[in-house]
Amino acid sequence: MALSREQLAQRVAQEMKDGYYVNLGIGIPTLVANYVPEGMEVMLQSENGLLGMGRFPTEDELDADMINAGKQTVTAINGASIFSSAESFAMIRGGHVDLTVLGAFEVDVRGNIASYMIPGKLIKGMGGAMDLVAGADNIIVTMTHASKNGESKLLPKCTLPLTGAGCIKKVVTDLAFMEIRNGAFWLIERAPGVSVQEIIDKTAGELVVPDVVPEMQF
Amino acid sequence: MALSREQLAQRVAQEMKDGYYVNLGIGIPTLVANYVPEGMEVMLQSENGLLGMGRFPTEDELDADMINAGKQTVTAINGASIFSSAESFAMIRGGHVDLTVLGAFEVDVRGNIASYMIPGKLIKGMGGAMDLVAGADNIIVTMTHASKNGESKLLPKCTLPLTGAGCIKKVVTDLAFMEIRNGAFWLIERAPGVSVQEIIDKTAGELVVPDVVPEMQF
Amino acid sequence: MSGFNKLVGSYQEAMAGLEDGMTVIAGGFGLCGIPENLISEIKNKGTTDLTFVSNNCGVDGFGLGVLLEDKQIKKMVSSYVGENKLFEEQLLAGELEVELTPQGTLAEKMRAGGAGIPAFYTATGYGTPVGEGKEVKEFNGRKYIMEEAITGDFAIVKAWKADTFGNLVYRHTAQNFNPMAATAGKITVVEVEEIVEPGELDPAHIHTPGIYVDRLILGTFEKRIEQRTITTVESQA
Amino acid sequence: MSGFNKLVGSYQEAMAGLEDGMTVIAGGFGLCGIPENLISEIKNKGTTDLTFVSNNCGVDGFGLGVLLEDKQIKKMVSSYVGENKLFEEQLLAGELEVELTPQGTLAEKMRAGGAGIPAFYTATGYGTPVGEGKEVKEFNGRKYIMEEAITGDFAIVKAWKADTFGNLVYRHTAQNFNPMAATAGKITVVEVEEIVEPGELDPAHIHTPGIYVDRLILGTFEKRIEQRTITTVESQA
Repeated sequence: MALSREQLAQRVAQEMKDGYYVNLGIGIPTLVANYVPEGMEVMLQSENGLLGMGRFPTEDELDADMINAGKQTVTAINGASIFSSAESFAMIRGGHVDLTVLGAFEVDVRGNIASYMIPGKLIKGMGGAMDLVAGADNIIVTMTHASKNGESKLLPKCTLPLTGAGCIKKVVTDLAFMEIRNGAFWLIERAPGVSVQEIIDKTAGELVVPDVVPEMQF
Repeated sequence: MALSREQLAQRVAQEMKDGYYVNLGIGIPTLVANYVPEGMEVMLQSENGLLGMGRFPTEDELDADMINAGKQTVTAINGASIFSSAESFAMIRGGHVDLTVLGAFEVDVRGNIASYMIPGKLIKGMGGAMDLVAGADNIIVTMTHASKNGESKLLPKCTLPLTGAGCIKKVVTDLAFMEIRNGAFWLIERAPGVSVQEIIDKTAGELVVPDVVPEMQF
Repeated sequence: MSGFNKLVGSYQEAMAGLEDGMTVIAGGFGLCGIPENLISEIKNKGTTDLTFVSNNCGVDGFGLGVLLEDKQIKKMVSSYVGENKLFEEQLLAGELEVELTPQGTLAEKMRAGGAGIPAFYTATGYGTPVGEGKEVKEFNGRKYIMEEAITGDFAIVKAWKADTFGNLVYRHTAQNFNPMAATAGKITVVEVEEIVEPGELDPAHIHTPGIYVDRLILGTFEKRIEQRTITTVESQA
Repeated sequence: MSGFNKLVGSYQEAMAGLEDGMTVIAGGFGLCGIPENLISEIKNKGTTDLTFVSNNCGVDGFGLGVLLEDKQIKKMVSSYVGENKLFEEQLLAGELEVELTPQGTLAEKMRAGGAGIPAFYTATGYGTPVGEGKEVKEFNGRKYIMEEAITGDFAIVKAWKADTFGNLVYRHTAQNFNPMAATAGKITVVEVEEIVEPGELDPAHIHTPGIYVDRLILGTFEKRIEQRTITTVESQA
């Protein structure tokens, strides 16, 4: 069965390591923070200018001057630092963030990602996504494997305007965990109960399937 | 009579305006701080990372962590700020310092300045001088008009490696105050008791001399 | 002798000299740390054909959004403009121009503008619509695009505390784009919540040295919250 | 679980992995804010053929100057190297290479290295020996040269206080080149005068966020003064 949003976040969280500085995008990526493995510490970077983002505030703690990149009110953990957006993106662009998790509309076999613009619909803007995908070495894209009407989001070539070129190496969808190498998606794990055939059917880009595809473990 | 070092500094100080942020180089320029006209406030920038440099410390105030760009122990005034050298040169390069005063070996009619290197002798380095002359709109060069053996330092073309190209507009020497425009030195004032002829004799680059050359007023 | 006292007496004085067609760089991220009252003053003043450089364009009825009501904005240079119906309408009607700029590139373009760096290279946007028409150069086997600096006729900034010399301290994440904006205006105008005497702020804690600040005014702020997210006692347990 | 605790137990551990031929970026200006003990450790370790990127090269017998004694430095990238006889001797004997870099350009090259900006343009050095062989580009009628970023295999940094996460605060003008150096090392090693628990430093007062710091060690410092200039009671009067 396809993963729930929570399971997706949980699988992504398994890619974290102790001591990782992590930037989580809006949506499913934000949920990843709830599934940091026991005994492991990670620190959340928010690109508006906060390293060490904490939980949402209580009513008493609520402060308009304390928000994250999603414009949500947040708190800071002990040991946090707060800085300008130029410093924040120096950190991101300079490759100091260990892991970036973000959503996408499309990903292709060359590691291209499209996530910010659907021509014809309104252009909202890329925010920090272009900097994040250009700056991070270790990026995980999370999304549904196919759109609601069944169209694959894992393509031979992205059709939408790109957020970044050749920068994506790992994709976790509701059906599978894949790596992108040598111009193909490499199937690494499948969601529990999901058949390899379903993944093949819903992957438009070239998919390399090993003899054995283990199920994700939770 | 040629100006003393103190008089030179005093004449340069007359070019300051209330509210100026000023960077003073090592040597005579440093002395300028002693002659800020009465009732006028200027703030000294030191390029290692201090805005609002104060006097030297007393024995009790002495602190190895509090130095100026000449590596001298100093204090900070009330309202000072301390920052990194990158921020300091952002300030300088970005043209936010109102006046820069520095010494030179040679200046020429194109506004070129040579101040950091005498080939054959040891190369000590340019420190912040190249950034200062490139970043400031308003630069005053202070130096003796001629070397000890009488060679003019105001040339048709600098002979030494340049610190900056086409950036000097004002020169105050022990003999004269000159502006550089249209490929010539323009004689504005002469030191008290110094003849126009002496200035002409000691200026190798083209010198434009008006009918009347007033003496400097102190 | 005014010396280094940057205080002005009114918001009119704070924005004096702003003219139609000028470029204004504004601090703030979303509705956090925005110069609310300086924006209101621009609305009152009625200046038009303005280009704004700001990460966002506020929301309908607050922040830079209020300047859309009388079509005072000709062009926005922003990374994200999706919180605003009027913006959408004017954009689709061709009444408003938008130059989408990645957030980090935007921050760096402002910093570069203030720091005398006319252009820099970044991998951000290479191979995307942002990179189109821009010079590409390879360094260590990777391709980068050249991005040029931004400066403004005015910069409008919101800080928390200032001394009268214009030394600024920002509060929490209301810092965001404000420090870079402050460096990049020909005239930098700052509104703050508290003004103290020189010497009261620790020189090591100043985020923006006063050299960047031309005019300073004391304001009161609504500080509207865009996404009010709360931990309840139950959810904490 | 080590998590974000950056503390190491010894200077040997702090500089572990430094090898002959590597590039080291060092904070400090003159003898102010220099990583004294990390430099001593490099001397003890005997690593050679090193390239140092540092505004100065210390003095005879102190700071980076001590690494000249056993000819451990192959090349210096500095803005000013005039305080050092041994340096002069080795330079004239062709035993030492020097790349003179304007002070502001040097600071910006370090920052660029840490910030993922491979190159930037500056007017500094155009038309001088520094500009020779460098790409020239015109912006708004003025000519600028392209300067490339600097990164190091190691960065060695001196801060005042740190928390165990590696968040750093510098003291007075001992800040100087240290914040940029901290961002530009593949491995950044920091020595400090005091270590506190996370939460004890105000998040808004941190000069270098811990993300840049790999190793942290508590040291004791001589803090030698290069130019001891004093106001006496008489001169004050």
